[in-house]
Amino acid sequence: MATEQTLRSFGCEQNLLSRPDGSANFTQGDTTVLAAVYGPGEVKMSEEIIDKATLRVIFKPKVGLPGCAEKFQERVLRNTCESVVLATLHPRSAINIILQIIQDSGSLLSCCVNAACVALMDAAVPMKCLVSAVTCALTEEGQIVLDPDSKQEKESSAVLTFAFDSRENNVITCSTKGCYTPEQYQESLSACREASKNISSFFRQAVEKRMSKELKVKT
Amino acid sequence: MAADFKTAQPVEYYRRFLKEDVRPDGRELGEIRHTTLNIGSITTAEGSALVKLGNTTVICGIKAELCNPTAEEPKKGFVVPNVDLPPLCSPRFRPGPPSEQAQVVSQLMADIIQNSGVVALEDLCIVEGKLCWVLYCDMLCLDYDGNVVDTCVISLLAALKNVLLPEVRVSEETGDPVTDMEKKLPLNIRKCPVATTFGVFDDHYLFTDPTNEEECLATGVLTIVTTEDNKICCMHKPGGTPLSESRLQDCINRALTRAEEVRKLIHETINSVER
Amino acid sequence: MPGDSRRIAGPQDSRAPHWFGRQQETHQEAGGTRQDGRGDHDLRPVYLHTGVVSQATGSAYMEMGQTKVIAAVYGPREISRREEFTMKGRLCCELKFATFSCRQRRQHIQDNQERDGSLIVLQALEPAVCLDKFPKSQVDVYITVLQDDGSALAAAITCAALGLADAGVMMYDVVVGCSVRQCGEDQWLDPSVREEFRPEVESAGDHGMVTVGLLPSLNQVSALVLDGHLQQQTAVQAVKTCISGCQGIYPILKDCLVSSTRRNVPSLEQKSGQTSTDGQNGQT
Amino acid sequence: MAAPRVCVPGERLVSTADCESGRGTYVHHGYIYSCLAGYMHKRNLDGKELPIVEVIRQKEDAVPRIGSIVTGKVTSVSGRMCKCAITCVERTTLREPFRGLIRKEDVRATEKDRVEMYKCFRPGDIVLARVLSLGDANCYLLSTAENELGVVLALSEAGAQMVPVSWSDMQCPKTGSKEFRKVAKVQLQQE
Amino acid sequence: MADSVGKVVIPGDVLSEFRASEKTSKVALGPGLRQDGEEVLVTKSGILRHKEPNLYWIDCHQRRYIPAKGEDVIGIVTVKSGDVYRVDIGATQPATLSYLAFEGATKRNRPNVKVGDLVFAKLLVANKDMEPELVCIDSGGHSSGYGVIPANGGFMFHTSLNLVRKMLSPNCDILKFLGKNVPFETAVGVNGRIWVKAKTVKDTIVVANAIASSEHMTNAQIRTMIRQLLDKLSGF
Amino acid sequence: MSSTLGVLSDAERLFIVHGVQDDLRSDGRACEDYRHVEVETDVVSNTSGSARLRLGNTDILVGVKAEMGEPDPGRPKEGKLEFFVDCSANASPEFEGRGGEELAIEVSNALQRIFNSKSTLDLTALCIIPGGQCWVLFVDVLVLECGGNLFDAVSLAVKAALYNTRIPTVIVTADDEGQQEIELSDDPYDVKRLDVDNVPLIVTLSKIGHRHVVDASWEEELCSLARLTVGVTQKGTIAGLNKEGSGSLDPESIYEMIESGKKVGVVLNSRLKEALEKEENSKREKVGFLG
Repeated sequence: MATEQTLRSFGCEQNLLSRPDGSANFTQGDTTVLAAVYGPGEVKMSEEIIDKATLRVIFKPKVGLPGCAEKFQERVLRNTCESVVLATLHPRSAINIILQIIQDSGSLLSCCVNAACVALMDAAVPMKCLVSAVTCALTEEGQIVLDPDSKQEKESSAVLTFAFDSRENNVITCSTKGCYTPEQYQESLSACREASKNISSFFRQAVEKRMSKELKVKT
Repeated sequence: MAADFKTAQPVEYYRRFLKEDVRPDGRELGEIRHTTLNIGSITTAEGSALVKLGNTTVICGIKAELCNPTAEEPKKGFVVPNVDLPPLCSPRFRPGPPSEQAQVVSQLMADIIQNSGVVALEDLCIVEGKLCWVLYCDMLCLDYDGNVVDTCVISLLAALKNVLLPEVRVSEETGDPVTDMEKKLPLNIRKCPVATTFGVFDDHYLFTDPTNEEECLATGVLTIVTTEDNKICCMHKPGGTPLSESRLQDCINRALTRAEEVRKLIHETINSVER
Repeated sequence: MPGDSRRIAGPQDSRAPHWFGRQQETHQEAGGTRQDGRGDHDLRPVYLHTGVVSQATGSAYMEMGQTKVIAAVYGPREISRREEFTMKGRLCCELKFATFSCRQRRQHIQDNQERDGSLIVLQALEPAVCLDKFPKSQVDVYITVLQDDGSALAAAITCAALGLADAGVMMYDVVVGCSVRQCGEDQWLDPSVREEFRPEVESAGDHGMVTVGLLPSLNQVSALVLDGHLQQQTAVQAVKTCISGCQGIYPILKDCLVSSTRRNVPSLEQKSGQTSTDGQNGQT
Repeated sequence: MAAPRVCVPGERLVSTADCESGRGTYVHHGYIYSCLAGYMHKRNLDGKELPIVEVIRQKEDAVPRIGSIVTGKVTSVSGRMCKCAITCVERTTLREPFRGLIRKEDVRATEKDRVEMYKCFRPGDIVLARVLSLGDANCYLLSTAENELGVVLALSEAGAQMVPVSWSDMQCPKTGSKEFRKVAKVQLQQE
Repeated sequence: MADSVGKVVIPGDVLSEFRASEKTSKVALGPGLRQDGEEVLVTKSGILRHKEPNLYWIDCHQRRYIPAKGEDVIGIVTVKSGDVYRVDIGATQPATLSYLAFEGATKRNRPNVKVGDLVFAKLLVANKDMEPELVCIDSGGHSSGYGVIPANGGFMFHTSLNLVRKMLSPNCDILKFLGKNVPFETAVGVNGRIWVKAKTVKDTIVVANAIASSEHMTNAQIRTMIRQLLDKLSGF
Repeated sequence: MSSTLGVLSDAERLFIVHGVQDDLRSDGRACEDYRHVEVETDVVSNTSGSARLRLGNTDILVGVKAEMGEPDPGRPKEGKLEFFVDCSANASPEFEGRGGEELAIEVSNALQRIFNSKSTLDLTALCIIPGGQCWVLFVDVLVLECGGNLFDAVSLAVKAALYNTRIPTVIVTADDEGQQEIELSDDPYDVKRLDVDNVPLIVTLSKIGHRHVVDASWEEELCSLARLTVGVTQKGTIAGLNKEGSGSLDPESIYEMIESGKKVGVVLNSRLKEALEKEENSKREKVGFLG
């Protein structure tokens, strides 16, 4: 089966907000998500966990009130972050991640994951490893389209999103729409995994860019 | 002081069992709790089903009402699934608006209905742009002992298969709908989605159909919904322990076999009711 | 449900099909035998079972004819609302009708009838519970009507009391509920939904519905509700009928409790070796 | 013995002339009634001429009472006190925890003013304690000022279960490093 | 490990073959590094740093202060409760500061500390399980510079955590050099808070700005920057 | 009613209980005596009907507003009654926050109960166009001060207000397309009144010791664990019963309570009627009765 092996051009900016402890702006094609991280900070009594930090994700859609669908996304994103953040290092504290959708033109979920990951790095929240996400769409002909835009998503028979850990490239998160065969699933999975490697290496470049000043200065 | 040990160190307690490849409730890792089904017990609902998966109990009642379709989709009716996790079913839920958990499961149900196409919304249309059915599918959890998702899906499917809608026609003179409560027609069920949920413990052990305790201790969960044509209509892994392709494939295969069993059970139960 | 972002929203408004039904719904008319062929003072078959909710401290399920009620009891647990220290425990009740429990679909949020019912059940149970046995903590009783085929309130009271007993909450007595529908001359015990008092379809003269909660062995009435208009004598008579109805249900409840106690047998030796620190005896 | 009698709440058991009211029963108009659904059980206490009648069942509502020994998990430690979640009362495991509180002065019997909380408890420790009083609206007051009371189970920084080496410190079997705790003297009947 | 010193590392990177010094075989891991079985795991993105004999840590742009035992911090007194003050030091929880943790303080004569005061204090207790505890005395019971910072004329400002670290590192001479030209007092809190007080308000501002802008400069650059500032100043 | 209202020393409690035992209450009344009641109607100008009632220290203000609305699909030929009860915090400190709300709910439920019947008030009279338009009576109850026996006082005030209520008559005309139009008559005196003869009053009987009292003061309410509210019409029919409080009652005493509830209720009804009519004829400010 043929695969469109190209991701849309993606980029990110770190530390563009002054109030949060960390922030990042991640773009994939026209899809843009602004992520801000606060914490580890003070936690509400009711949400306190005695042996680890409480992670919260607030998913702000571009328009409209958040409903069940948003809560659902928040849960997916929160668990995804929880599985890479070393929450036990900051017990009884709160780490809040706010994801503001600037523009949604396809592959939103993966863009959110990537934005959150960069923002967490920027806030220097301790992490086991990084997480990088890729979305792909299955066309009616069964062709795999990586990082689809909203048009391609609409025309497709199924849309699959995967998030991988940066160490063994195993599947941390998987969320799908539509129907597909197990074979198609595996093919999409390996296609996305390959693509995810580009993203993790991009993360490193992003940090190098951010650290460029220090790299020059040798105190 | 076994009880004490369990409360003091649940994880350690659990490990000791898994070392022997058995779970505290005596199940093997791949074993699914006994599933019982009771269809059509609520006569005030157009369709209903009560499902017990071990202790976990969910009752799904479907009320059908008449309404106008939307301008965007004049040919389509509505299916409105809502999962209720009341304080009755577990100490972890408090009175008040739906918990996050409830909202998430409700949304998952909505996705499964949409992705699987269990009911074609066009089938619910009576008069294009004028009149259509709305099916309120309320899944009420009566006992929350883990894996509420699988239980909800079964109850939903069984209840949908049980639905009988009164015949409706629109009278020429008034243009108002007229229902014949005596003549009842079944709903056309296009697909039979069945969910199977797996839990991961200690980033290593993989077990099916987690109980409440197991869900609390699990380092990750994975839900796979498949239809009778061996397609996947939902693969939901919200974070947790990273899994390799091979393990995922293993889960998919298990899900497919489990789904067959459940469809058989529903089929048999319905026949036994009719007889 | 409009304006509720925490649930999957449906269309703006929708009507139950029976509004457009050709044939009107039928009610039990005054005079004549009852639809299910019962005698005026007969109870419907009652089914009781305990321990139906594994997560709860205690629970019970009840069927009276087609009426189905489930109750779960939690606690004694910490008082949820911030309150001042009390040496007496608190009892909380919440009565809910499942959305599909009635002919007309019910809403998710608590309505007036449910609020009223919760209060009646609470006041029916309070006299029976030894509140002084669990200082500064509370016992929560959650009751859900799965199907209302009449006398749901009465069933709720009985079911809740059984749940409390199953939870091992100390009680002076159990509570049994029973209803009577007065319709003209006729007095129907344990009415079905078709026989129930509905103001919009009511006959002249005496009409109304009485629900009584009884502590059977202490012979005390802990709940008494009348909706409708009755002559004094009829009212008194109706209450008497309810009480006899309660007395009729009591043995069934008792058997259920005894057998359920036998089911989870405690080995007395191990138990009687139980610490004596909390061995203070309950004076009233 | 004969098959024990099963009774339900409100059931009249015996006259107060023949028995004394024990657990699970109450007295009303000269008779002893049952508060519980359970087994009626008479036992003679030495020094009492009348036998005590009790009603016993498996599921019983367990709430911390003054003097009872409770098991708790430390949730937070500050300079002045230590909060914990009570998980067991005597031997009955609670379905939901109650909040407990150990004040600095109730940690040990001697040298109360020299107590340093973080050298006695760490979050996550399992402690045995005695209920001093019902405390305030949201916390029970607990004490560990007895040899048998204090930390019974604790994990080291390395995450290994530590072994007590003295009344005041425990040792990590993994790293061999010692940590301070208010250690409870191990009781032998525990497994 | 040696080869990646001075280079950028990101969470998930695994470091091996340490160059532990001869004296001690054990390696000390600073912020951003965790021992994970045999190997060392990177948990924060930044530049790997090494200090003889055996200290490794990661330099990163962290804003949030994580308290560490023995560090000097500047805090703001927020509450008086019982026999302690609550002090905000920009960490997850407020720190406590006992009445008795001041020089010469006794149950009778309590130090004069008001809500809203700035205090320069040392962290006595700081670990993830406990609320941080401050003292304003050294081990000898003397206030060696610690205590309430007088409110008159001084100015406290926030900077990035690693600027503070840099200032405190022995081979950074911004304070020395500034001091030569503009006399001023200062208190540097590792929690990214710096307090300065010079003769005039103007001088104070100059000093503050000089420090704030010195983050990414070499000592040489700093010197020139300061000279320029002073020239401008004398120009008026 | 939530018995958290204030506290009572055991001495006081004992005194009151013993007093009731020998039919002598702390304010000199016998067990079935009512306190002095003052009623005044037409006290709020911009309402269709209103009444102010004082019973001992209990002070109630009720306003009735008639507005047009749609009938319930279930009862197309009837108008609607809506009750809103407000226990303002200045009526009693305990009403602050939830305490007030809960009590308010109890009161409005009690009102719902006694009005929840065709023969109470002829709601068909409120119908304008069957299934289309009808009058909706919004009954706002404001508890100004609570000195015990709230339910009775409220029911008295509500009945008085309904008696005082005047609804403008409407003419429904159908134009040629069969479209119905509603015209309000502009003559302020062209109004119709409600027939309140069958509107029941609530008589609350509080069990104290082994006896029961009517019209309990709040001190007495503190001494009673169980109360029975009895709805009684002019003719003496029992229109609604409800046991309240955390106590229980033995059947015999219930029968007695219903008995005496009826006795008192009938008298109360007729006295109220007299008073209202008297007030209407002679525009005297206040009319005391049962005093």
